[in-house]
Amino acid sequence: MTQRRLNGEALIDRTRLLTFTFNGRRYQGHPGDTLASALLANGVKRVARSFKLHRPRGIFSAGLEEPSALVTVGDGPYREVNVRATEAPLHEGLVARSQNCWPTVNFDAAAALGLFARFLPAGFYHKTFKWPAWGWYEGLMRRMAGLGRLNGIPDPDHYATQYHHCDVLVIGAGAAGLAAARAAAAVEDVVLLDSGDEFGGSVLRHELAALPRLLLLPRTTAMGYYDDGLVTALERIDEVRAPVPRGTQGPRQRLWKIRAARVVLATGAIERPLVFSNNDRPGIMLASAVRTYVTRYAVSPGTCAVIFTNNDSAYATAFALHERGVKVAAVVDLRQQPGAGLAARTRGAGIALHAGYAVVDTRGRSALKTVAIARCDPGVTRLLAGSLQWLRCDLLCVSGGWDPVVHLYAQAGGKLRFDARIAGFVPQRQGHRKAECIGAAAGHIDPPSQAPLLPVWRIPAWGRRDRRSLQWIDLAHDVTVADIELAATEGFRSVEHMKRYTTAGMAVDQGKTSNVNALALLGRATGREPAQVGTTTFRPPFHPVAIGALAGGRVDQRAQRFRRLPLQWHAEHGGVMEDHGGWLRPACYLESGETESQAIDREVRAARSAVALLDSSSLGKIEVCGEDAAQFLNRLYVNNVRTLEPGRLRYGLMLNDNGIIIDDGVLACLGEGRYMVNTSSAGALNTHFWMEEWLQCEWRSMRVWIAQQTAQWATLTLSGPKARTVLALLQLPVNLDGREFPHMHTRETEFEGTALRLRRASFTGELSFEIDVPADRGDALWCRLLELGAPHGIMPIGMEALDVLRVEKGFLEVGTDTDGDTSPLDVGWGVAISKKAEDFIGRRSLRRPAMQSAARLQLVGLLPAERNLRLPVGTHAIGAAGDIDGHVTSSCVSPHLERSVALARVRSGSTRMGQNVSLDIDGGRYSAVIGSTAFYDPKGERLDA
Amino acid sequence: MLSGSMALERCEPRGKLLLLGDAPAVVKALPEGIGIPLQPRGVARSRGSGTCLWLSPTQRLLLLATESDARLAVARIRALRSPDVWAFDAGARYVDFAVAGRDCAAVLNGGCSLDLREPAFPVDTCARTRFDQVPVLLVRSSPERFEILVERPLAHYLWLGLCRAVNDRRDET
Amino acid sequence: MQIPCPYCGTRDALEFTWGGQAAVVRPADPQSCSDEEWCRYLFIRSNPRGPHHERWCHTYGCGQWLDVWRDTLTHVVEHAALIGVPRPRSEPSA
Amino acid sequence: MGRMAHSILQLARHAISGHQRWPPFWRSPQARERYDVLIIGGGGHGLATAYYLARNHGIRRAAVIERGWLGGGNTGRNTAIVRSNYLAAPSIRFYDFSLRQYEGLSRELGYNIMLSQRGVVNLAFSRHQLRLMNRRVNALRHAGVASELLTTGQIRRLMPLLREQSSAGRRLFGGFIQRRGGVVRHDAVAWGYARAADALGVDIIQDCEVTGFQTRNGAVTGVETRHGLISAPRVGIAVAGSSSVLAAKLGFDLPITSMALQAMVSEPVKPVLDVVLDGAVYVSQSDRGELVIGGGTDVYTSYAQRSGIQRVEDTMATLIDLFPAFGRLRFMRQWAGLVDLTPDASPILDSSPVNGVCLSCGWGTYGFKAIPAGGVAFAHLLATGASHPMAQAFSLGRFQSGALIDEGGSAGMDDREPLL
Repeated sequence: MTQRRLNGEALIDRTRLLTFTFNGRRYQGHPGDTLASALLANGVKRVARSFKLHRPRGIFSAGLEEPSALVTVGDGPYREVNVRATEAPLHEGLVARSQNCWPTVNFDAAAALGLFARFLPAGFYHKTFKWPAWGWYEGLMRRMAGLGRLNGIPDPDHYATQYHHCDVLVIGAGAAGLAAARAAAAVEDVVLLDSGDEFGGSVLRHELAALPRLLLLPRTTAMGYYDDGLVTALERIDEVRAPVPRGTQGPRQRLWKIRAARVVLATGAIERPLVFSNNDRPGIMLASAVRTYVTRYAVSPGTCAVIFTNNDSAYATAFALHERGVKVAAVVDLRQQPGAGLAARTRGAGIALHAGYAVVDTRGRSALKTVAIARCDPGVTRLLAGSLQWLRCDLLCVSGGWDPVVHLYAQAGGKLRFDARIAGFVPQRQGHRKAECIGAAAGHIDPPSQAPLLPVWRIPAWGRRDRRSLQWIDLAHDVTVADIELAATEGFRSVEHMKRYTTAGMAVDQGKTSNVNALALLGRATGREPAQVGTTTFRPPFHPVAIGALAGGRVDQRAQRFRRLPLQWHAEHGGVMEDHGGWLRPACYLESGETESQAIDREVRAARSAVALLDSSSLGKIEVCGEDAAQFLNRLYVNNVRTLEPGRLRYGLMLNDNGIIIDDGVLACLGEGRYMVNTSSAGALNTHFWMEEWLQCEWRSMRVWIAQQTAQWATLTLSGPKARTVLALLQLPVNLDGREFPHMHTRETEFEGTALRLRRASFTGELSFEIDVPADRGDALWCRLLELGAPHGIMPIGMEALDVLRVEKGFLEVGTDTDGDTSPLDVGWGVAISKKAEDFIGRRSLRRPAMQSAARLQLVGLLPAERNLRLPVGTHAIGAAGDIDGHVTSSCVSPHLERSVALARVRSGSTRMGQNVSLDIDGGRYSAVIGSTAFYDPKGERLDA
Repeated sequence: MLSGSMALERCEPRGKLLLLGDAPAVVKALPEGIGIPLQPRGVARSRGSGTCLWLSPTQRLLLLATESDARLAVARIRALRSPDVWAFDAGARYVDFAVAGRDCAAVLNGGCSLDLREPAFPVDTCARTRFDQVPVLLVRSSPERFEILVERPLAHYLWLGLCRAVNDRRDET
Repeated sequence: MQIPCPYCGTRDALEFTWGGQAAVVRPADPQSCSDEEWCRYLFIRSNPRGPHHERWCHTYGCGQWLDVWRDTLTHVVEHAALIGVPRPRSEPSA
Repeated sequence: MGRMAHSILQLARHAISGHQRWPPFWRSPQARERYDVLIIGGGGHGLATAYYLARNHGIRRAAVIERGWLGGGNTGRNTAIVRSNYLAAPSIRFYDFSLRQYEGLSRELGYNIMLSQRGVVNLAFSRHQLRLMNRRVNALRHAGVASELLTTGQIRRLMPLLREQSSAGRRLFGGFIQRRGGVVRHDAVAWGYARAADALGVDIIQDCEVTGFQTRNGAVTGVETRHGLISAPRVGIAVAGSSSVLAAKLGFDLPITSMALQAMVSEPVKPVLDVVLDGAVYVSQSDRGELVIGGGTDVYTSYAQRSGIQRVEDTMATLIDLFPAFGRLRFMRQWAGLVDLTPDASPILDSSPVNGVCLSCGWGTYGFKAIPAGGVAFAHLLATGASHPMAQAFSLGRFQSGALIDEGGSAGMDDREPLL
């Protein structure tokens, strides 16, 4: 394999060799190489196949704008697809291969598509594949599409996120950026980031590193400009080393979120290619890219070069090649008059200069072999007959001018204007403080041209044959001049329409080298100037970002933010921890060899026959205090709170102003102007938020203070006939006798020197004590109770057992037996409400006709005819007319009633007691009787005990 | 845990007292010698008798040496029976972490969007904000040390996040 | 997006919770107002394209509800104040 | 509709002639002085309405006026998912009618909208969610819409790369699928309807912003535009997120809030996801190979069709928690649509307080899947003045009567952030 490494200085370390493989073959390169430069150094021309037609493609650029050379890099879990060979730094053992081709990049079966290219214009699939249905063809299409193949293995690397504040953020460390950063760093905090890591070379970089107020971010690419000047940038930390096992290293990449008072965009410009027939062969490259390979990597991408340009900048490439001893066959300049000095210097170097000529065609099946040039008129509208000649060359360096990188400027809301000087879009105004473009990004391309650039969007084809379908605009998506013109013909005049119809600029490179050519040609086809056509929206990110980098640290154990109970005990004792309203709580405790349903059944029986211990710590605990506390709560809850005496509890329903139940809980009056509100676990945060909103925004004169104390307390619930017996063993200074301390009362006391609160409230239907102690004492008390209760058959129970117990008892659960359409009238609260004099949130809404309708779904109990048939929650009741008659909201097979029971919302259910409903379970019909929800201990003797 | 120049630790439990009420009333209710911050984000350090943090116009958090101190203070203020000052024991509500070292601000910026440069966030400033998805209370106790108070149910989640933030800076040190 | 909290200073919007249009007046006596008036209070909103007067809560900060004047097209926050504190004259009025 | 039918033969014929003689999809007519019906908004809904006005009601003196370029709003900014797996009976009926129209649309319009019925899957991460799904499946089955509960094993086979249990404690309990659900090439829907409406004589006028309305004693008489006054006795407004802006010009407010709905795509890869995932995160893989990801809405009023970074981070964190193998795949482009949300997340298809003006709005995040049904129903409303039978629940009056349609399923209040 030919070595194309040149002599002369370069930014690679020639003293060291790195071995890598591409498509299974071993090659060598040097530290400092990219995969692209190393491949070129080894004479590898064909590296990829195009997206749609699978045409052979080579390396086109030397940077992140690369449209063609996308490869798969790495193996096993580290495999990364669609990597731009021009961006991938070479490291020892690097493994890369071509993608989107079969069996090999050199012989790709799918390339046969090329034969049908003319039948596959933009949007062809919309005009075909309708019979019998798209689905018949889609599978094939899907397999053809896509580029790389994911390995399907979880990403072993991790990613960091970093906020940063500074006075000035400078993006791009070219000459302009360096100058701006150095000047500012004298007096302000400055960040200077660049996609590379030179920072003007080792000397200057040393100097910069010494500046205390300057932070250098190498290998960092700015991604997006968001509201209020938040700039995101991706730092590629590990790309210079071979992959290493997870955890043994720092993060692979870091997503920076930088807030700067001033953002300076020194993002430079990207060279634009020229559009001519067969302009996509391997060996055809951007002139500036060739210059980079020669001067930076000491690589010549070819042995004999032709330069094709419409501006002065490409001459530098001719001279660079010439100086390093690479043959330059000719410079072909579309302009009749190139810059005088340049013309002389070119001829002086013995390079043929064809001014007023154009490259009109190329040949070379696997890679470029010859180019055809022809004389053109000054406007390059036609070619002069008889002027055609073929030049042998294996490298064609093209330059159509430069497009400033204005993506972030545009994202910042900056407006663009078309600058005829460079035939590209530049920032409309300077001194945009939020995001100011300087240097090439502002359209100041240097060295300034001696002779002006000649804007030519498309070179006429030689001969009569129509070649527009071989004149490539977007190499990444195989979009041709023909496609653009087809879009125009079919009426897609808007640049956004053209983009969507032809998919130009929608590939992984986001059209960095093709957008301006595409919109200018659309303009030509629709009789408009580029300025009138305008650009498409510059959407973030500027350059694609690994999804993992955006997820940052929110992976694995930190993927979800669950709240944890203060007790660690559960998980260590068979507790099956599950998400309950954002808290991880035990569903049940599995004993060896037990199924979940057996465990749940065991726990339920314990609660009914002996005593159960439940961790209710997630129960909301909100303290509401102040002179107006009672009035405040009275407005927020359906219930009458004014009549609640100290030491007493009352169940409460809370509505939104639309009359819908949003939470329930137990209100405790702890003393004069002192209330404790126990909300549902899921409702603790919302209810507190809700209270503050009303207090701060609506009732600002009220003297009320609210403290969210949920996290301060652990709540342990003793429930069951023996609850009192076990609690008594704690020997609290409280008389637990049922007459002294009845149901729905509360007491405050002390236990072992810390505060302790008792509530006689029950969600199980059994005699229950809710015990609050400071959260850090929860574990100790829990273990103590288990110990004391052991002789009495105490048993920890989980949420599923609790669910069975409360369903047996017919207690509703907000969000389960109610939904976004349930009012208190629908759950039997009409009478209670009518007794309350004052207004409360949501009351007015209950008077609206739809809320009063007799046909609403109302909560009732159901007793299935088949005693052991557990009704699946969500089962529907079907009316005589086949209409929906309601649905089951909660259900269980009650161990104590030894039959199936359920809660359901049934159409006008409250008026249908004793009637049957017909239930539909997977098409089968079952009958059940409507009844009260209180299946178990309807008189409440057990909890009043 | 330790990493490079960074130290991340869980602090010893201490007494915490949540004070609700307008500043003048609260000052009146507190014993002599205990000052409270009047300015937003302020921290008031009283000789011997702990530190008081500004949480909101009507909320302050008093940090005391021991939990019994806090309980006594609660009892004392309750005894005043003032309808305008309310005190609650918050000793078990929060868990305290501390991150110390040259990069402590940068570590916190691994999950917190605040400008923690010293001019913007000097010593004896506190702020309620968020670290990733977690509400936290930051206190800068010295140029190279922050205390982070978090509610107990999310303390574990936050700890994982802080460890991560420290680790993520290994390539820096 | 950032919001200048009068207590905590300028903070990232992700510390705040949006509360909808500000100064929606709840009828003094809901029971005496018509379904139409009640509907207007509950649901009808101005939803302007441009300057908007909204209510935001600094949930992750001081927990205070604020009056915020924000442009819904540019997301630029022109002013934020405590609920009920009138907006300075100098500000362009929303 | 001779020139309507695109076909492979036609494609071949044009290939010979180098694709230079394809007819334009639509004319670019000058606005006439008056129309029988004027539709504001050249998105999917407006264009479909125009098509059905002409096809179902023979009203061809109609025009669609569009501020920008047609299909440039939410029609071109959504995640292109079509499904009818709703909960409330009126919604199921309406959206399933829509899906059935989609199933025949390619042939009806003679234009392949690339409907891919690969199945829409919802996942349950708690027993509670799974129970709610069973209610939904039964509601659907009762309405004659096929859908099934899925076991974790079935889900594993449908999505091999899905991680069922995270070390954080998230656990998969099951899910359900509507197999007829899927995705459509979104732009093609707008283009197909526009082409068909144009062929029936409807004028489609782009770059024509509405500046005001002309009314006489409470009735609309015309619309003022950048191109001058256009008279019409009946005006249909189908402008999604901009509904309130036009309503304000007519002197009334709506129960609508406009918000930015985020979406993003990844780089293209070979097939890795063969169904549409809905729920924790909205994701499907396009025929080009890109993952198309729905990012949820930013919860505040916004008319900026611009997206923040926070949403993207949240969405991607959820995505790779479910699919850790996507971690090294790159996200390529993000954008935002402008959605018009009502308090009950259900649309408004009704006449307005101004005589002659009808509203099709409040589509929120469901607009795209509703296009065909929305078009049929809105055309019916504009043509007959009466609301279409399947759209009667979507009246403006429901906000007064309280007959809201609970699609949110939420208990009235969205999840708030915690206060420390």
